[in-house]
Amino acid sequence: MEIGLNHYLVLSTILFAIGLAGVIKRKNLLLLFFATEILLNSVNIAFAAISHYYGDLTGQMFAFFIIAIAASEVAVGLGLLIVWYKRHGNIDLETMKSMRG
Amino acid sequence: MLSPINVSMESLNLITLAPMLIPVVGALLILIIDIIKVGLHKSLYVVLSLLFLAMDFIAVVDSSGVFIANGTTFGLFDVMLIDGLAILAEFIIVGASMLFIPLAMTHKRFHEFSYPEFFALFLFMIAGFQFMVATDNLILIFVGLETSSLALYTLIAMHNRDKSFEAAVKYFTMGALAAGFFSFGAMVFYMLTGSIEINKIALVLAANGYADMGFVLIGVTFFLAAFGFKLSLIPFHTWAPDVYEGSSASMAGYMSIVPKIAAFVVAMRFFEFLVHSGNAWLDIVLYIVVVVTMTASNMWALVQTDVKRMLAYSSISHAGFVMAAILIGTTQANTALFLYWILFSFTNLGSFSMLWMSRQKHLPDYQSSDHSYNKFAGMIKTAPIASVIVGLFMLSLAGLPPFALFWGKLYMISSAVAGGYTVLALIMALNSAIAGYYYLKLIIYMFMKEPLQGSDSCAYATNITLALKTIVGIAAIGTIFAFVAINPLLEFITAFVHNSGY
Amino acid sequence: MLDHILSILIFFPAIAAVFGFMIQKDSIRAYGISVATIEFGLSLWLWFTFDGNVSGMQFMENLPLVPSFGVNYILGVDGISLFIIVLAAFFTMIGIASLTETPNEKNMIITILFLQMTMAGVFAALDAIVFYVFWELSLVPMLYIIGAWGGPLRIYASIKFFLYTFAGSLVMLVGMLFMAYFFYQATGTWSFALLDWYRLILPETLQLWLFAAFFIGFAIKVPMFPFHTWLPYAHGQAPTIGSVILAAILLKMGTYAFIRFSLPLFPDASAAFMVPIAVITIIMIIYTAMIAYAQKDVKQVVAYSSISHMGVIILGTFALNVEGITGSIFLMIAHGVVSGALFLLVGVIYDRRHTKLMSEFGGLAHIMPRYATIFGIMLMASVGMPLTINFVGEFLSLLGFYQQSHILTLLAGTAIIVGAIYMLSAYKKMFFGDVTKEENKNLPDINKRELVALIPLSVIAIWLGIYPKPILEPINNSVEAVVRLMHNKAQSELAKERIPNLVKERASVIKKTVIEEEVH
Amino acid sequence: METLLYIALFAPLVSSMFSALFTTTPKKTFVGVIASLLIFTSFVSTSLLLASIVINGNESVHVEMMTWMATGNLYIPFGFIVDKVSVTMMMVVTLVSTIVHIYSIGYMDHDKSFNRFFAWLSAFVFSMMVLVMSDNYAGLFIGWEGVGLCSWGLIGFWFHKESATWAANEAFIMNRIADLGMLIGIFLVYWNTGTLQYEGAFEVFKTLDPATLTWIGIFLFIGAMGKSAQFPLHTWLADAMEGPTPVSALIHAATMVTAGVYLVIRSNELYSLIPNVGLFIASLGAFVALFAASMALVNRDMKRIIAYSTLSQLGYMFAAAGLGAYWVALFHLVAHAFFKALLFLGAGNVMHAMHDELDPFKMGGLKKVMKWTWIMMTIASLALAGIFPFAGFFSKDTILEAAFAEHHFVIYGVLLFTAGLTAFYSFRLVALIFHGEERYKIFGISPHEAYRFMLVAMSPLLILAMIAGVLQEPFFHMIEEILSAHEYHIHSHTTLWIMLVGTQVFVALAILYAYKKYANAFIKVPDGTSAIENSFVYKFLYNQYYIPYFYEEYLVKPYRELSDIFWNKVDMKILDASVDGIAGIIYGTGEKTRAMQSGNLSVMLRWMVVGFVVLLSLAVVFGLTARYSENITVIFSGLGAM
Repeated sequence: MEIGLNHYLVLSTILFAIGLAGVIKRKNLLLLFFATEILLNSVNIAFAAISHYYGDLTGQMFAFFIIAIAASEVAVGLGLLIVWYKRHGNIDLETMKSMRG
Repeated sequence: MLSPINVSMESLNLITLAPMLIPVVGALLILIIDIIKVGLHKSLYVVLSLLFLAMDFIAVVDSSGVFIANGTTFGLFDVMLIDGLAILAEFIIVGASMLFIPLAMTHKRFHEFSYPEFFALFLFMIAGFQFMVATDNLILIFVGLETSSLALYTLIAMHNRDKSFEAAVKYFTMGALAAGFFSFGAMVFYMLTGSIEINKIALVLAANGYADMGFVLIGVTFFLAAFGFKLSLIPFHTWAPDVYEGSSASMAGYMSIVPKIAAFVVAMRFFEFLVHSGNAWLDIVLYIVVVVTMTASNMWALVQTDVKRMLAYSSISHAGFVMAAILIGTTQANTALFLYWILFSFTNLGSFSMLWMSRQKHLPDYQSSDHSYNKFAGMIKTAPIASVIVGLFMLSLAGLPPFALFWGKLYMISSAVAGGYTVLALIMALNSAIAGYYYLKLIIYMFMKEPLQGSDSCAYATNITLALKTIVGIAAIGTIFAFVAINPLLEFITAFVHNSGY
Repeated sequence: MLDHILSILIFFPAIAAVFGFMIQKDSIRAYGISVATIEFGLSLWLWFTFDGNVSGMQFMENLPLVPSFGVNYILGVDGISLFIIVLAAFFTMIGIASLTETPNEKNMIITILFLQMTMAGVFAALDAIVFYVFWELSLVPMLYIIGAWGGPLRIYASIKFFLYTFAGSLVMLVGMLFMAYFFYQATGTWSFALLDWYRLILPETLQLWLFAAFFIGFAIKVPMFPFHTWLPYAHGQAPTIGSVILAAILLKMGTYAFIRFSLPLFPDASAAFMVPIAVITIIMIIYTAMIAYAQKDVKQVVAYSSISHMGVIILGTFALNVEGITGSIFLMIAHGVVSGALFLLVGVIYDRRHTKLMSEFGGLAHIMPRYATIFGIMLMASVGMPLTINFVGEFLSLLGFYQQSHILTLLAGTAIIVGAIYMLSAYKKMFFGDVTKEENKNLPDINKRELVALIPLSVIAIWLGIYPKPILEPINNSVEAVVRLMHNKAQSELAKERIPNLVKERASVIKKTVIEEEVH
Repeated sequence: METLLYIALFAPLVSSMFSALFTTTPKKTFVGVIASLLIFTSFVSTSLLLASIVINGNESVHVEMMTWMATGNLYIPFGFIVDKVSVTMMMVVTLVSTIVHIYSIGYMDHDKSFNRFFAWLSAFVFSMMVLVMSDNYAGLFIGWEGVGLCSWGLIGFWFHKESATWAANEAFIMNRIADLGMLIGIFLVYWNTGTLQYEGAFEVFKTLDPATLTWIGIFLFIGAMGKSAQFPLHTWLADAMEGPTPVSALIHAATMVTAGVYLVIRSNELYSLIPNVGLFIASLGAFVALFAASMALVNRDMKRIIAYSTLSQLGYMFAAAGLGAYWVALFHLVAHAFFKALLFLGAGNVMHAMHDELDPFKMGGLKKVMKWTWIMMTIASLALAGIFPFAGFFSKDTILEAAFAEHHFVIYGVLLFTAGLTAFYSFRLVALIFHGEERYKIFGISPHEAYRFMLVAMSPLLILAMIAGVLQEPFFHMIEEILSAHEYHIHSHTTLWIMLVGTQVFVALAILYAYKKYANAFIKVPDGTSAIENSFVYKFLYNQYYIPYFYEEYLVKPYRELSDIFWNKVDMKILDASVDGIAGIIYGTGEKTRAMQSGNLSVMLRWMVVGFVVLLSLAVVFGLTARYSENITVIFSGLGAM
């Protein structure tokens, strides 16, 4: 079976959906970050594939930028997570409810 | 064998990059100073930031000269872009930042300002916003967006309270999701057109007559979700009230203005050609989103007990109101957007600054939150001038003439009328009436209730310094005498917007 | 100076109010009185230099404000607005002069001075946006007056007052923007100038819609049935001075705007809506008069009576002929004087007894004969006794409308009956009978400070009833111009039939600008 | 001449204002004296005017003082005209007022509001003069409302009495109802003739179509009905007797109530064009004459009896005016003013003597202590009854003749019968008051005669009541030119004599019967037990045909209840509640939906995803629709839907 662009795109979409599901379901902050990483990386797959399909480097460039941004995001995110953990002793989303209404 | 790349400096057109480079340099400088000598007073960094922002502002003025002379200009491998929208947005961004940064000079000591990183991050954030607005390239937009957002998350967290961390985490998580949406949307359009430059996307799509409408709409949906988050459109707004509440009042005021104008400009660039493509779906969806955002957030603002949270919802409502300009899509509407936002910056920064002034370190017993309505009860008795000024900002926010925001509303509704959106115009008008209630509520607390026991005039002025007074004064004067500035502003903005082809 | 007298009239009190902040608390009253007196003097000067034989605008000022959007600071007065401006200045003066001891007197006086600015502004503005600015701005001082010095329900009342009128006027604003847009379509330039708009002839369907938009704003302000429910609260809770100015001047903004905007801009729509509006006014007249009769609180009686009288004013306006419109303008002034005086009178007794319930009084004529006399004069003026100021207005309004419809006028004419019923029964409850309450036995009669306000009002009420000519003549001239304009603009058969053609063609021929039915 | 006119007109105003200065001070006799003098001045000027008019023949004095209202085509001046009609009325007004003023100095002697009384009374005279002298309908309306106002002030003069203030308000409001008719009449006149001046309007009336004229006539007459207390607006007049007696004499007998008659006479050029309306007026007049007389038969309130008799006589006047006999009506008006004022003032004396007792059954035998009053009231009653040679004979008989001559025999019959009733109740009253046992002694009252000067003041009226008949001929000659009058001659002298004598005999019999029944010694104060008091007719008449009851139950009460419903139910519960409801809905929606902002990050993320998914599915649906739109169109058209 030939693996074409569509397969990559479907894979990407499925990964994105998984990421979304993770974002909805996860109550653990760390796992939530994983889910967002999946989201971003699913896009990377598609970009790489499309870039190859068009024979154009722009897509791959975009993918690199996404990777870089994802990395810095994780840095900031983990920083926040650590502070939160220090203060509250957990990283459960259910504890973040001091503001509402 | 790769051929050597020859790039002439002229074609790079570095002036397009200058406004972004200045704050970056400033940020680096601050970091270096901190490395060399720690523990310097915050006033140094405030002034330094101000200085770089002023230089930035001059650079923007300079590029506006370029724009006036040459029209829309590209630079740096056609990645950077100088057009009217970019310049106007940069004016707002830099101007509002200049009004914001002196708010750090509070009387009481706050945690975040003792870190020079705060100021460095702040300048990086501004650079990020400027990248966002001054480019056509989705990559650069994405980079600018993330640079600024990540900096912003950190700035919020630096307020160093439980609530600020919570706010930062919430903002960050949702921001990450939105980033996902953005990148996926960009991917869809890249797939459809093979390009990541908005004007080229538009060209390609127009050339094939929007053949794959379904896919275009899917891409639009992703972008809408991403911008919806940034612009706090319902139902992507949920972060806004909590983040506003969690961050300091001054930062909340800043957030209600600068990130949004950047997002508006991107949204304008992106949606404008789609709106004009005669696509009913986008019209309907935007219509619904605009109306729901305006109305629902007004309703939520009605029931708030904390002024800052009320202002958060009101900012959402204003964003919805302004989003209507993108729906209408005429030159007048786009002009109205900038006009509105400039006037809104003055008023909203002013009102948040007033809250900032009254921020206490510790809450007294009778007060449930930092800026609960109760706190302001009977303020006219103890602090007449301050209460008159707050009242002024509230009236302006409510759209009462002749204060600043009235003119924005006037022009915006007029553009709806002229664009044929009669019902929308009525909804916009009536929403102002609903909004009147919660702004009025604060006025009523201040002017018509008796003061609560134990409160004195100090409660409203704990943070007061000359710098803060100046900022509030500027905002107040801008609010009252806006009518003098409307005409030049209008002519200036119209020219810029019109010449950029929007 | 005469070239800018209107601006001076508008901004003098505002500037004085700003300076007022610097004045020591105990001296503010004298300051307020002197400022208001100067203001009133200025308004009198305006009146005396006003040429009553000219029908058009006088003392015009034109200053570009937002020229690219057609917003200009245009002022001017004609016979229609002149007297209301004078009246506003007058009421500000006597309002401050007769102000009783209030907490925060300084804030009160400064607020009233700001209010005076907005009142002068509304009636002098000839640009829709400038008009709107003052129109909305007038809400703020009033809000403060009701909310800060009012009765127990003051906050509810003030919010209701503000939001209700605010909501209505926003609809009106949309109407104005449409009007400006149509003007833009027709001529290619934006303009909010009223005199420009007068030249615009709109297709009838558009007129109907725009008329409706303006109507909502005006009707709430007037207030017309069924939008009137804010008024009893506002009056019931407001302090005396607030009620006085609200009834005397602020309500007139709505009726004035009908004549300034609705009639000349939309003659066809005015003619088409004449009958429905007349029906509303008849409901207003009878229904609110009956409610007034049922009241237990004397201030509410006067408040509802205001609505009832407003019905007659609107009816006169929609007579669409010179007699009716002149009458309605005159009645605006008359009602201003009379209802203002009545509210002052209610304030007099409220100050003494801190209640407004009529059941608490009774037999006051024994104890306070002077008070009873002045109240009686104003009562008779209110029920439209000939040779009092109200009669002239009511007579002309009804007379004017009679040309349009016999039956409706007959029904509206019941105003003179139902008005007598509630007023006399209220008077009877308060002043007649024996003194039953111990507290009432030693009430002091009306004092000098109160007389300062009441005597001039009584004199005016009778003087203008006997000799209305100095006011009626300038009004008449300006109204003739309006009617002529309306007739010239009218397109539909109905409008041509209902708006009389004045034979005396004096005004310059109006440049007609017709725009197409299809707008978009 | 003009000066005289102004003096006649404004002397009462000056008097009123002068007295008004002293309203809050204690009683000052000089106020009454000066007021009386000023009114007398007015009387003298009027007399001079009359003299000059009579001497100069046709001349009338017409002045235009100043503009009142002028707008559009409307022009209303303060214009005054003294012609033969108005000068007659002016004479009556000023003469009776002078007498009443002087009389009141004595009558109100002990009242602490003495000064206020004169202020009101003189104001009334002024209003009445305006009404009479005005040369246009608007001016007439000024006076019309002015007298209403003064009537209000004077009926409610003793405002501590609930009944007095109630009666005052009733009178005012009832008159207002009629005034609305009048106002509409005025509007009709204006829009049809373009002017409100009598002269101009009358000119145009001739060219108008009868339907319009009929409407004008009807509406103006409605005004007249209120002021002259014609059925069904009559109830206020009897209640108006709550006022001081001089007021009743002046306002509610001699002058104000005749304003309606005056209006019809003044507008004779209108009414002569519309005989149908005239006939209606005459019929109503005849009906009211009988109707009021019947109520007077059984009433037990001295003043009310006289009030009903006034009402009845007004009916006569309207009957005459309606039949076109304007001069007869006017003459009866004049004569009636004299004897009725006399009667009232006499009653005032009795009241004073009896300490405000009004029930004649509680009096009796007063002629011994009040000889002069007795004589005056007897003569006034004779005049009222129409006994030769007193004033009433000439005026009332002429009305009967007119009715007969015009072949309106039903009206004639009714009026004739009423004449008998009139005689009966008048002398029932006289008999009960002045003859028979001295029943008042049971109540421990010691009556006394009135002040001498009061009696002297009344004497001109006495004389006029006796001799006014002599004036009939000169009056006729004076008035005939202006009122297009013609004498009513019954063609056959026999018929005439039979009528005259028959009427006299009929009336005389009625008087005798009254004396026989009520002047005897067996009259007791009725206690509600006698058979006649329990008869239906008696109760029916005594309760004024239950009309006041009907008004109270079916008009006043429903009005009050409806007002309450409008306020509490409609205004508060519906209108206001719906406004608050809208606000409440908006607020409530906010309150309910704020749960969306739960503060839980997971939920917030879900909201974002949900929003995104909804948008996405919409996009997909739309995209598919767009792609397959052609197919869909085909399918729909197949279904016949598009």
